[in-house]
Amino acid sequence: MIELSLGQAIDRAIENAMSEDESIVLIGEDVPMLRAPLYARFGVERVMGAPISESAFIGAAVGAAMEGLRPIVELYMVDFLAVAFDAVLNHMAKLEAFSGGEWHCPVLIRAPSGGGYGDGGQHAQSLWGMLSAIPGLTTIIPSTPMDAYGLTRTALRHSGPVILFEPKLLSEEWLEFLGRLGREDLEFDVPENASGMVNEDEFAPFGRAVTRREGGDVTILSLAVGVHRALAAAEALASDNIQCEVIDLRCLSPLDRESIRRSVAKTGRMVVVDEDYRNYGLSGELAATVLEAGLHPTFVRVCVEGTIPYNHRLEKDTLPSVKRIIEAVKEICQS
Amino acid sequence: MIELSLGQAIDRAIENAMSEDESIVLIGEDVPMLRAPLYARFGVERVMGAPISESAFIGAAVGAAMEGLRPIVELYMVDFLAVAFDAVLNHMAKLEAFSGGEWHCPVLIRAPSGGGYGDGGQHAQSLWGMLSAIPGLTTIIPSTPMDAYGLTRTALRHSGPVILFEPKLLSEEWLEFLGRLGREDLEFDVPENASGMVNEDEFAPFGRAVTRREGGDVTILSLAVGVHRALAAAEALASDNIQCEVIDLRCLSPLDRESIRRSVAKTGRMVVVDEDYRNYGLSGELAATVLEAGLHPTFVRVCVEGTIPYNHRLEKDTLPSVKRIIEAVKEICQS
Amino acid sequence: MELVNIYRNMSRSREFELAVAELWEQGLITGEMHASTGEELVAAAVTACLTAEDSLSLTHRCSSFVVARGVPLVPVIKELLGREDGLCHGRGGHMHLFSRDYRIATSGIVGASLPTGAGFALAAKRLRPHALAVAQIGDGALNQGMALETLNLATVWKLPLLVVCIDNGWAITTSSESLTAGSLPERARSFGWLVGNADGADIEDVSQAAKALVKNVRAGKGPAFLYARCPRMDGHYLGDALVRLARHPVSDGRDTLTKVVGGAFSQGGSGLISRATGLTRMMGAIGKIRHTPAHGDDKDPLVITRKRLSKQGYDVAKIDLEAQEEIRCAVAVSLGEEHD
Amino acid sequence: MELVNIYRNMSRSREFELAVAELWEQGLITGEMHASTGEELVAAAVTACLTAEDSLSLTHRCSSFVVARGVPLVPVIKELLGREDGLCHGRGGHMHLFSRDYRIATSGIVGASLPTGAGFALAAKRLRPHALAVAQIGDGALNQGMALETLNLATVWKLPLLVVCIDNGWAITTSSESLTAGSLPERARSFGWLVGNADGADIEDVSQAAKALVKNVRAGKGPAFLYARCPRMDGHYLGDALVRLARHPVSDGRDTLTKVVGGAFSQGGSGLISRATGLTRMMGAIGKIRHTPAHGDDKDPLVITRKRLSKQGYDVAKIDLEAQEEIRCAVAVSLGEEHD
Ligand SMILES: Cc1ncc(C[n+]2csc(CCOP(=O)(O)OP(=O)(O)O)c2C)c(N)n1
Ligand SMILES: Cc1ncc(C[n+]2csc(CCOP(=O)(O)OP(=O)(O)O)c2C)c(N)n1
Ligand SMILES: [Mg+2]
Ligand SMILES: [Mg+2]
Repeated sequence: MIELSLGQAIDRAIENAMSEDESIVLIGEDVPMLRAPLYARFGVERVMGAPISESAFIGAAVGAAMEGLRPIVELYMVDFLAVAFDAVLNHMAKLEAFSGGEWHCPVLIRAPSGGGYGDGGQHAQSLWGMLSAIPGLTTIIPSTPMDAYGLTRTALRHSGPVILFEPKLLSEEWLEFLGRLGREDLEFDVPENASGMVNEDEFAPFGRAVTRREGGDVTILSLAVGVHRALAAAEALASDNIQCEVIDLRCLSPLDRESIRRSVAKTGRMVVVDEDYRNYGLSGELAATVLEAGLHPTFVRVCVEGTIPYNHRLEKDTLPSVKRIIEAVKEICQS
Repeated sequence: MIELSLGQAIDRAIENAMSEDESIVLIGEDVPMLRAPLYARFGVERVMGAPISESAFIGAAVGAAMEGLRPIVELYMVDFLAVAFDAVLNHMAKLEAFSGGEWHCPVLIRAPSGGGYGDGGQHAQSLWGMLSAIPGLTTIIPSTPMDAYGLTRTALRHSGPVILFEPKLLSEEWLEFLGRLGREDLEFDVPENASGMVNEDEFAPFGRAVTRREGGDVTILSLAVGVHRALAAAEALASDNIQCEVIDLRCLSPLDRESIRRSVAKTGRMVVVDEDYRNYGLSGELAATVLEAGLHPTFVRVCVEGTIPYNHRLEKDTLPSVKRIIEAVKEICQS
Repeated sequence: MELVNIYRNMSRSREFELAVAELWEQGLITGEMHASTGEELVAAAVTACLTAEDSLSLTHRCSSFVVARGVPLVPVIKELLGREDGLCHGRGGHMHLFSRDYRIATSGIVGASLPTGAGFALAAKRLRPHALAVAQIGDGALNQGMALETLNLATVWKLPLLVVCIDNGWAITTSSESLTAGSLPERARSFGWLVGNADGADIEDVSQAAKALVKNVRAGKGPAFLYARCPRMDGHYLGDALVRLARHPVSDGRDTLTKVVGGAFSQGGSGLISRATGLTRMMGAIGKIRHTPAHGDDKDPLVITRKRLSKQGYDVAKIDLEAQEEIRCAVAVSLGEEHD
Repeated sequence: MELVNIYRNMSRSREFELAVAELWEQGLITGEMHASTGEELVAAAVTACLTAEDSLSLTHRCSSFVVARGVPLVPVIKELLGREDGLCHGRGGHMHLFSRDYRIATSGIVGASLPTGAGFALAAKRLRPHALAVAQIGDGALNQGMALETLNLATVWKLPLLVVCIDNGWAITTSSESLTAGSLPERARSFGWLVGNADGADIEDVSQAAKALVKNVRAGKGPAFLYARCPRMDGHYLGDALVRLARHPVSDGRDTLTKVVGGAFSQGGSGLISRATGLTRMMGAIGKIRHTPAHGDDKDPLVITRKRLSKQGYDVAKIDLEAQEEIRCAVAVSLGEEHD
């Protein structure tokens, strides 16, 4: 067991996997510097800096994966996946179906996501809703270093394409690289316990949610930073005698519908906390999940409702905050 | 009043708007040939053929719209929007928010959508779910020539970006161009009444659903081809004494949540018929819409569950069919 | 011998396309079926340089490469028919022919064959010494961002990639010179590519160019670009309306022409010059299509090659017959008919 | 007179960047703040050729253009501070400065400035005779698909577009020559562009090149490409770790170096040569950063220009003082402080 940040845990998972599996290569802009220890260890042939050509190098990763490599592609931010969306939607996700199940594409895309450090709305999106909508992709979104490690390890043995969202606010390295930049007295609203212990032998399964806190009154469904906000809200609400169950979804595709239904059946109340856009995304899918099971909870969502503003205070209010979660929970406990 | 196909109705709306508004230009691959009458009428400066460079010409449309033109961009198919997704997600949708509401981007993207003519899974997607998830965009999806005309006219006076989905199966011209190709005895499963009367003075409002059939037992929510399938199913079900209310959503962003809730409150049963992917999309948003209003209907979805196969029969089974709708309705009427 | 093998594959490809056209006419193949008639020579000459370790990333107009590569034809035809026992179990279709055994992928997204090809090349470079990847691309597709990006990527990564750019002068209804700036070989050169230029109707020319480039690529000297001009003999796809209009303006084009003329004389709209320019350009495009070589005429690359080899004393008639027989048989088997 | 005006804007831009750096150091500006120090001359010389009818599509490194264009500085600074009364009401931020009045847009998506610029040019062409659009772009961004596509689009549409490509030798931590094939001026030329080449520290050179190209573009002769080399004086963004590492390897780089050395000597992994190549390249990059001109040294384009104009008898000191005063005042007003 070692204590790592979420970003370090992913790095470690990659390093361990690369040392076990010669077919893994790491591709991305600036990776020789960003992942200098890997570059120093695995050399220029396995850690490949790429020009600013996301369509070409993600597309190439798909081809390389088809022909025997296992590429990991690093993006600077998930927002930039938009310039290479075709490689995702029309190629990596469809290969298996198009080939009648005969060909596979084991690509892992590592995509830092989310805001909270005042970088503006083209650099703060989560987008896991729309990406999870695409049949043929696996999407994983860790909220703890242990899950980050374990899910990455699993992804690097999986036969299909996986998108790994790395919440920047939980990755000390990204915060330093994009936000703090040497300014020592700059504070971000980073959840406590963003760092944590990692057991390097443990893999995490896809499609399995985790209950982070038990409670009988309300089910809060969340992921990534939202889980930490929800736990803080639950803590505060406990003193008002409201017991929240906090479920960390971890993986959106496949989605652990069973666990969601079990908890919602118990509490009859459901709050979705999501840093992604509200409409046509995760919160809706969760509503459908319970309705399909014939459950009829009260329901409220705490999501992002518009383009994320640059102003740091407005940004905070736009992203799901502890305050907004508490209000939402109280609202459905009263109704 | 004139009788037109859905595609002709859009053409007519564009032609009328272009003759009224000098700032409208039409941009797209092959538009000089595909829209030859417009090319002949409005000339080379207003009907501009574009190289196969969707990112550049959609991005350019955004810039042109900011500086005083009103571009209409034609895509061959919405599937190909993936290669230009950045222009949509990070530029046209965000301009108004980024500029603090001061700058607008009146771009209309005309995007043929959907399958049903055996062209394979990269040429048959609907994708309105993920596009409607993006704050700042309007998405319109007509199922009739009248709506196609009226919504296009409204879009061409709207101040922001609009994506117009043109269901290929309802556009005789596309079916001829992509499917039949001169083969006279080739049949597609085209709904009856795909053509219809158009009143050229009538505009259709955004964000307003239409009830296509009234009924007290089940609410079927749909759009595009699905509406026609739902109406056929409703017809069949009526003989089993099940009365379906069929609502045509027409516009997903903004969504007419009021009409949806009113009908579902009445029937207590809800079926979503959607040619787009099932997960993390429209059907979920509709579930959330009713749950948020405290409604607790029985719920079932008839959507696309995976990559759309080439084989024509498999494709038919993958897309929402009358048969699947009937089964779904019966299922929730029994439970 | 080598030239004969190339010719054999040309002949097989042409027979294949003719058979496909027939199936298509009968309505047994759905969607947009893009014939590669006119580019058989390039496909055959390039694949002649390949080994089983090499891979191919192809476009929507891929049949000649698939045939020349030696993929068993029955599963391919069955795939076009959408059969469960087709190459991709009927799930992919004509724009999505995938063969893991033959290292072939195709895509219906214009431009996508280049990134995929770069990925194949990257895998080859790391895993199979001396193997290379071929990526086919159309002239119009070289305006697509991901294709242009790959021109840069492949050079700086020094990938064993041979791009085969087939310039048939068209992208659907757009005549290429009107919307492509500069020259494509120059474009590739500016990204540091070794470029070969070939006439897609000249078997020696294409074959030599392909061999020279492949040799360089295999030697690890980085990517190479084979630029070949070929006619688009059957229009963009089978049943192409523009081809029908050009060939039978009265029976197949009346509606279209009426509408266009209607537009040109409508009140309101742009000035006369702008309108006239439009009409003139359209007529020009139709005229250009009229001048495309037709099957069997003396600009048809197959006919040219046949003549040339015949002069050199080869028994091309026999090859043609064999090809015909092979394809006829494959079609019959695919349709589940008895084959005599 | 003209050169003096250019110098004035250079001086104003430099003062602006220094003031921004101070606000940034104090934590008043969030996120990634990209300084344009080193490219003030290019921005000033290009904007000197523009009229109010022209428009500008800019990148993440846009300050010098914004300042030289004459956008009122108080709203700009307030926007960087995220204030409600900022240029974009605090919603956009440093990578999203939009001014409708000054026809300026920026984007944080690398490469996006070119399509937007093409759109500006298209609107200009149709609506404002003789107006043109300027699109700024970095050297790294010219590997982005949409930028490359625009090189083709602008030519075939004959757009009045001036692309200003600023080659500062870097894309974040990547030294440009390592991942960009060929030469960028050649690349543009292969797409049919008129290309001008300028040394971003030579005021006559840049100014003449800009004027000549703008003249051509205004005359309706199609797009032009100004390629200018400039130093990236303050790293990729304020607080750039690589710059800190290069300048203070012991205090700021110890952690990084330890990890890297750890990686290099770990068991397992690639062979020695591959590892050594990696380490050598990293050291090379750090070395290159060490050789970047620093503020005030004699390779700083501002210093070079100051000296040249001073020799020609201009009172540059006065201009510098005025610029200093203007910026100091704008900052004070933006912060809501009294200004003496
Ligand atoms: C991204 C994308 N845009 C548009 C299309 C529609 N389309 C299919 S083929 C084609 C023309 C391709 O021209 P070219 O590359 O020259 O190939 P050719 O058909 O001539 O072989 C177009 C525009 C597509 N399939 N994908
Ligand atoms: C599509 C996209 N990919 C990656 C990035 C991250 N990024 C921001 S600036 C930059 C480097 C740009 O280099 P260059 O174009 O040379 O401009 P410079 O920073 O040197 O001015 C990168 C990779 C981005 N913003 N957008
Ligand atoms: Mg072509
Ligand atoms: Mg640069």
